[in-house]
Amino acid sequence: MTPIVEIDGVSKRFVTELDLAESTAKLLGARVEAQTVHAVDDVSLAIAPGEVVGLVGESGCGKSTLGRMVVGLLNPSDGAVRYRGKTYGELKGEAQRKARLKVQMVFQDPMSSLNPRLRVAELIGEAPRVHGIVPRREVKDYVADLLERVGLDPTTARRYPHQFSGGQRARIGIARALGVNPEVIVCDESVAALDVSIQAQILNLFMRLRADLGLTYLFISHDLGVVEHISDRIAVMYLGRIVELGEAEDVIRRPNHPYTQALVAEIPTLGTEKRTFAAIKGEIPSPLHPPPGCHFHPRCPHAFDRCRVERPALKDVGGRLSACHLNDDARRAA
Amino acid sequence: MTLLTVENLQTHFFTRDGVAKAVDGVSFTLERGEILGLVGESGSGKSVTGFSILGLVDEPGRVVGGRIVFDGTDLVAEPSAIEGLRGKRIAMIFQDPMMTLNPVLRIDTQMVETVLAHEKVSRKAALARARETLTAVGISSPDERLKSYPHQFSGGMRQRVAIAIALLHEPDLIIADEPTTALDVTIQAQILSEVQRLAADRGMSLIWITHDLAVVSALADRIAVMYAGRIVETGPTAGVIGAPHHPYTRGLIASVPHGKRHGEPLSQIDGMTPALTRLPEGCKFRPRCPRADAACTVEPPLAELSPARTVRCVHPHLSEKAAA
Amino acid sequence: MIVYLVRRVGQSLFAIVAMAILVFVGVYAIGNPVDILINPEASQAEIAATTARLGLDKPLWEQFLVFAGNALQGDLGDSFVYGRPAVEIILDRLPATMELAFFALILSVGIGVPLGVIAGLKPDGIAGKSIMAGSILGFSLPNFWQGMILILVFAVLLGWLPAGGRGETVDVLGIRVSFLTWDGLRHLILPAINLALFKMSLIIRLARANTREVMLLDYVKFARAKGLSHRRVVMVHILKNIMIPVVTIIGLELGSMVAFAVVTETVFAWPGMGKLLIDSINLLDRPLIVAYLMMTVGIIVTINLVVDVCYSLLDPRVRLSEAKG
Amino acid sequence: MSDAADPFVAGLEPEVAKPLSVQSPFARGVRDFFEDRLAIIGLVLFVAIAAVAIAAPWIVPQNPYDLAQLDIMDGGQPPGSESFMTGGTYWLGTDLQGRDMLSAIAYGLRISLLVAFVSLGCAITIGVVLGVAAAYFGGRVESVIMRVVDLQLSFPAILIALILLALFGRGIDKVIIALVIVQWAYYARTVRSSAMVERRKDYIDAARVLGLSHRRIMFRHLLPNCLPPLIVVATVQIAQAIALEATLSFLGVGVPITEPSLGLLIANGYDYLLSGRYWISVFPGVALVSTIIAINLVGDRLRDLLNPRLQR
Amino acid sequence: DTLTVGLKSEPTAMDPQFHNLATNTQVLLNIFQGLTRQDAVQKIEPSLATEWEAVDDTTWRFTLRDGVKFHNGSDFTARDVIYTYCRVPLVQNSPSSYTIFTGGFADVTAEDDHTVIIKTAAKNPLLPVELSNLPIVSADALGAEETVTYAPGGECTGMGTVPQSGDFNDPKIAAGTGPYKLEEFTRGTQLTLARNEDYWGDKPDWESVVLRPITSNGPRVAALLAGDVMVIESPPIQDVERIEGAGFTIVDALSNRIIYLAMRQDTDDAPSIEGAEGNPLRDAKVREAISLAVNRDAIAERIMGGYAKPAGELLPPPMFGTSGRAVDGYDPNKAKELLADAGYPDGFSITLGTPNDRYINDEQVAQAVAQMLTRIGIKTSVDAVTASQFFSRRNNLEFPIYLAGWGASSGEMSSPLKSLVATYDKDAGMGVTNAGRYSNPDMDETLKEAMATIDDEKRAELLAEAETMVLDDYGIIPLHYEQTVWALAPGLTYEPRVDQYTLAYEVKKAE
Ligand SMILES: Nc1ncnc2c1ncn2[C@@H]1O[C@H](COP(=O)(O)OP(=O)(O)OP(=O)(O)O)[C@@H](O)[C@H]1O
Ligand SMILES: Nc1ncnc2c1ncn2[C@@H]1O[C@H](COP(=O)(O)OP(=O)(O)OP(=O)(O)O)[C@@H](O)[C@H]1O
Ligand SMILES: [Mg+2]
Ligand SMILES: [Mg+2]
Repeated sequence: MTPIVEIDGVSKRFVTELDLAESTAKLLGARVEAQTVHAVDDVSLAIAPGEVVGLVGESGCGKSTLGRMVVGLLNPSDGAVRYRGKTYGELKGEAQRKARLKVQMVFQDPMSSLNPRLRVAELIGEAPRVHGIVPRREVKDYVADLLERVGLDPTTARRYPHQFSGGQRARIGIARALGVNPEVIVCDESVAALDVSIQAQILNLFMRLRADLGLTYLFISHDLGVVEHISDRIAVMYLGRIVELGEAEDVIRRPNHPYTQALVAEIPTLGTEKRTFAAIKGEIPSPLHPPPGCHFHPRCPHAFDRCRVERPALKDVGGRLSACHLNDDARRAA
Repeated sequence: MTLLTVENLQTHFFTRDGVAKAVDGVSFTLERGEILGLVGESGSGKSVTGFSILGLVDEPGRVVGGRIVFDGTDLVAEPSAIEGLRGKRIAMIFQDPMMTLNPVLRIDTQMVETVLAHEKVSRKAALARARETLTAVGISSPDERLKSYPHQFSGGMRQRVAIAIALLHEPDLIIADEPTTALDVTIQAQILSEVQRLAADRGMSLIWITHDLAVVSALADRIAVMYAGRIVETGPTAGVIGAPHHPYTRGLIASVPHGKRHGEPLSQIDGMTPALTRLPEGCKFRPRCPRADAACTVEPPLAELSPARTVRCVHPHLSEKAAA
Repeated sequence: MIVYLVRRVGQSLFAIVAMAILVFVGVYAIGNPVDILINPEASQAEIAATTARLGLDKPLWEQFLVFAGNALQGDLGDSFVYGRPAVEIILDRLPATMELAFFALILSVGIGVPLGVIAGLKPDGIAGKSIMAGSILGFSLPNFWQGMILILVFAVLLGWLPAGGRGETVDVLGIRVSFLTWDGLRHLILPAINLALFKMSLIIRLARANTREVMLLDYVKFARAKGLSHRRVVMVHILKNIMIPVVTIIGLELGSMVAFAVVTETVFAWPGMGKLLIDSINLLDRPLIVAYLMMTVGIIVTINLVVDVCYSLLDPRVRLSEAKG
Repeated sequence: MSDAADPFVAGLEPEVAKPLSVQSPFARGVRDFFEDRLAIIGLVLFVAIAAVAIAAPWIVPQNPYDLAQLDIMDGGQPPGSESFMTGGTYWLGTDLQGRDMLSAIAYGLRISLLVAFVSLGCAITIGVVLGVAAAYFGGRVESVIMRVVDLQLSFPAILIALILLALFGRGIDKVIIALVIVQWAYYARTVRSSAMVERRKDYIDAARVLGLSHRRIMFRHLLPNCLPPLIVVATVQIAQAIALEATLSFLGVGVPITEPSLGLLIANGYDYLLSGRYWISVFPGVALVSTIIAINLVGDRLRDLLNPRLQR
Repeated sequence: DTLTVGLKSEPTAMDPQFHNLATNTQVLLNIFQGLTRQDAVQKIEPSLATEWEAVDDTTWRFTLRDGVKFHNGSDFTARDVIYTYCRVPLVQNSPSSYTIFTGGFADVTAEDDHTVIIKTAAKNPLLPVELSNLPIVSADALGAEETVTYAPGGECTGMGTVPQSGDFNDPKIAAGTGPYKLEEFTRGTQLTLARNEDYWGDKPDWESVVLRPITSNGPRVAALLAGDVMVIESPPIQDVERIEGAGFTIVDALSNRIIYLAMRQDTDDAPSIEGAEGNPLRDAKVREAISLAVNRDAIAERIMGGYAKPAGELLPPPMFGTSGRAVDGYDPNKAKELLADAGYPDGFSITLGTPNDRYINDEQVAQAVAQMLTRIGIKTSVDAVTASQFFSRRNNLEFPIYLAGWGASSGEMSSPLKSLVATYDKDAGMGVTNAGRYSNPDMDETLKEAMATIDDEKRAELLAEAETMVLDDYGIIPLHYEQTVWALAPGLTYEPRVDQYTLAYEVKKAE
């Protein structure tokens, strides 16, 4: 099947360039440098229609940046994001707009992603109306319909976001994305801010919508437990790179990359026994100055010389991709 | 031996929208050396309970009733007694490591002042103690770190500094208010292992406030579950997690995705956490409770249903095993 | 720091050039300075001769180029009125203005910050409310009106303090200062209060708002949880944090104090450079106006620089991120 | 979990249907505003002052600028004295030209407020457009705009206004232009800094993902959320504008004597303060100060209300 | 004991030849003196010259006073006089040069050490008067050579290096012959003078004098009331009552300054006149109407608080060249009739220009005039601007009618006539300030004749005749003479002066 979204060797660098004053200062001998953040570094990922791909990784590893490139909020520095085989740039005018609307996003913070000064009806109904998806007269019913679909009382359409609880706001955000009939939804930490009990409601909602509407998800989270539950495939990111990618259950059951292994070990489990915590040592390095070679090597218990100099490629390891030199290593391969 | 007894604690906030009964009849006891996990949804009053014990409830809030007996002293009746205890025998760690350290003061200042607040020792001695404690929480090259400012630290390190500050006086009790929720998974594990080790080494009591059942289940000796300002269930960890009596506890445990079949619908607690100023009559969980009936319109007492297990419910799940 | 310096200086250069052009065009448009400077009995021929001598008969752009050329060599021209280098005349007056501004600044910070903190700690108390009410007054009364009332009450009705002028001065390192003599100090008090009141209100409000904000922050609560005394929490944890915005404001406001001294100096006949500016405007003494502007910009830049240094001393976060200017 | 019939159906919670009052943020703000007595006093005072200013030509006994209605024989009369010309009473006295101070103050208010509000309007418009654009587009647009703003702000307002007016000459229009020039930067900076914060919030990205136009996002989504600080700054600035105009007029570079603002009235009366004809200067001063205080009281309240960090 | 004086303006330099400005002159007269001087009513009297005579129409002989010493101890001789007059054109950057007095000197020679001969290029009856404005500086103190010889246009020899104005802040250079020596000049703050114990004339009462510029009216009065200063000049007239009430002494005198209205009369399209064909101001009837419409008594009483005198001439009688002409009475009815006669029964609209910071209550007076003109049908609006703009705009002929003032520094009628009403003539230097462009050839003739008449009596007659021609024509409308006021601490006296000067050495302790 052709992928609906194809992320092809995408990189994103944020560069803070020197302005006139800074360049002058540099000439005068000041120590100012243009700073480059490699937020996403050569990532490839193809998402099939109807698939749910989970993206996990620690804070700052570039998950959101990748998600934003997928919906077109950011342009990749290198590589391309294709929707049904075409980048947004290749499409023109109306076609481009249509294509972009097909890929929507649900944001992390349910409060800040809703304009506090608009009523729910306007929040959800504005885009469909502006884009002529529904005639002006029918917007009201359309909104009511959407609200019902996400499990909200249509009579709440005249309220403002602050009058809702966190879970309800998340639902409004989802209804808004659904309003423009998307095919792909990027969920950026959409349940992270919610209480456990509410989180379950929203996860259920996502799953139901997928079943009803045949949606495709790129599901971003730092919580491997959640990702595991909802995704077909899981991509693990570390410092801008995908380090492991494979079928969800497979990845959880037999993590290949040492980082994935550590993550899996920390999946919240409800035990009745006390347990001793043990963790990877060390701090997450800054993306401003990523370590050479394998980004994970300073914290990796198995690191050896090669890891410090050579970037491991993402290779097929028994039906899944992993980027670790250990896989080539005789000791492990055996 | 009982270190802390909280009895029917009531802390209310007098806001413009009405009285928010953030804590409304919380009771529990804590033994020396015990780790108590205090769990509940956001806004259920966990933090306020912690602040009440330390006497740090800010305007417009007030402790309006109940008793907090710490090592024989009633802190509600004698509010001035807390002054000598705070930071010395009872310490607290806050949720957001980015916010708990004063950004404009060096780490050494912030640690030394804590030592000097309760003990008359030389600055040098205080500094030595600070260095020692930093090492104890796993910070390498403490001398250099002491001269740094908080912004030069990562989140995990800051939280460790905060823990070190809490440990400076080897307190009897540490109240940890969600100290790991703002951290990444791998860092969280580091902190948890650190805390676990320290608590065990020094025989301190710990109140671990969190909304994450999984963490608590692995860490705490006993668990208290809060809902809307009340404790709805307490008991030893194994009991509460293994056989929850209260429908709310059950619901919480059930909604954790782990262990479910992939893609299977999660069981969920319907409805939303109620606003504190608009609580329903009787059992506060009633509107969301699948078992609710007319009997629930009367507030149930916190009853001891089985040894060391108390539950506030008219229709507790008694015989069943935890659903899973 | 260097980035900052470069940016500041660049900006100021631009400001100065813009202002210089404006003043040139403006003074040219208003009229011929000779019309006011020259004795009315002078004949047309004498007027023309004077005009030529001051270079005012040349086309505007030529005058400007001449000026710019000289300015690049550090010569801002001779005052039309005094016939001496404009810079020299301004430097004569500079100490008076700086003394006034600094004194006012000390007053406004020394009184404003404590009051603001008190009001911030107890926003609903009587003290807090009255401080705020007072600060609204200080904020609302226009500068000149305050000065007028101060003179009326303290100089005329009560006769406690002199009504204007600068008192006895002493030379310190070649700079005339008046605050070291009793008479000088007496003369300084009213104008300094006048100049300080507005800023004081500003600082009170700023300090109060920030105190309230900082009080709500976790680290203040954490400081209390550590068992620190209330005194230490306020004096160290809160004060140091609110000093950051206060210092920023001081930087901005000291500059505007130097400027606002124009009003105070007019009301109190304080012989500073603000008064000189007003007089120069009235006499169309273009070289003086331009030189005043350039020097004021220079002073403001310097002050801002000093403030930024203080700022980085206060706020360690700035030190690290200084690359961003 | 047999209790939940269909686990997919999220409950339509009964207590949510219970009406939380359907109030707009604005309506709520208005309600909160009136909880402060001082603010109410300020608002009432301001409305009264504005009403007097607007209605001045119809309610005051004399048109103080129609020279035919003046007589210097009525000049310098103390408050409460009778007019030679008309037999009416001068409640607040007259100035040397025989101008009824009460009427003059009403007209002066008119001019002071006119100057302040017109300049406010222009400055806000300019500032808002530039500020929002700077924050929204970033990059070169932003650095150019903000450099100009910095430049402007590094130069004290009074100095700029003083120089401008000294060069332009007197005139209401010129005062307004000068005030706009010195003020727009404040608004631009305020709007930009709050827009920068709002800009980073997800709802702006959400709007972009939904394919809304830049203009729509800037003015319908971004701008309304930047208003609170803007309003606060505007109240402060308008009070400042009134004071600044008064100061300029006092220094002799403001409005022309034929259309005196309160500041000019004060300045004109200043010479008579010591002589005992206090009313020529004091009453306009009181009017001016009341106006500014009223606006500041209102502004103060707004500041407290609109500061998100102090909201409970 | 020290006398402190609050001045309303500050001298711009200590160099008596730098800036020809009353502000400078009145201060520097304490230190420097001319060959002649003007008394309180501007009559010329001997100063450093004891006597003088016109040898012929263009030659004057001055006999210098014996035994006069400069503050630096050197003797005063003819060399100093020649040096002084030589230096005038050599002063750099002067904003208002003294060459207006020395420009006409063809030669200055010393007959002996104490006799000076001055030859003028043209007849100049006012030479002794003008010399009172030229204070003598010390040739020795300024570094002149042994002999100094005069040549016109600054070509003198023996000048040495001529010190410039800034150097005069040094008391050693600023050495004069006056009753006080310069002690210290702190710009903007104060000027301290010490008594010259070797002064040739009457010793002043004060050992030292402090002159403080307090340019704002309010603070100046406040400073007096608060006891900071003992004398102030020009207290605002509205405060006089209060000052007197507080026990201070007020002295006042009519000044040589006339406040007048000038009207544009040379063109039919004068600016800012509306509602009339052409320029009504060209019609003498209209001008007369304006004069009759103004209630000068009311202005003097109400606006000027009694410190002004309604004027019928350009100089207050009995000053030199006045005619004793009566003041125009207030007659609005006749004024209206005249307007109607002239063809303007419904009046017209006009803008009256005035400075607002130059003369006493100038803006108020202009408003009152506007009020009165409006009453007879000439709707008048007032355009008040600061002096800096006013004079330039006036000189650009922007006002159809304006209010201004003129102080005759020479104290005689030729001064206002020559400047204000003589036909504008660039080359002859006539009518410099005649921005109404009034022109009356007969008057011009008479004036010219007067100005070339050395005989005082004859000249006075001619001047009066010329003035009458203008006033009969209503070419200019005098409003009032300003009265100058001084306020003094109790126990002090000061003889008020027509020239408005505040001379510290003339402030006496009352007996
Ligand atoms: N606009 C930007 N300018 C500069 N750097 C940026 C920008 N946006 C993101 N970054 C940097 O890129 C890196 C990746 O950020 P991103 O938001 O994608 O991380 P994330 O995985 O979503 O983290 P989180 O879990 O905290 O949301 C971070 O180090 C961040 O600082
Ligand atoms: N200063 C305050 N003013 C008014 N209400 C307050 C204040 N502080 C807390 N509350 C109320 O008290 C309730 C309990 O708050 P608390 O902080 O204890 O919750 P929590 O259980 O710690 O939640 P979380 O997990 O989000 O930290 C909240 O619903 C809140 O509305
Ligand atoms: Mg993210
Ligand atoms: Mg909490």
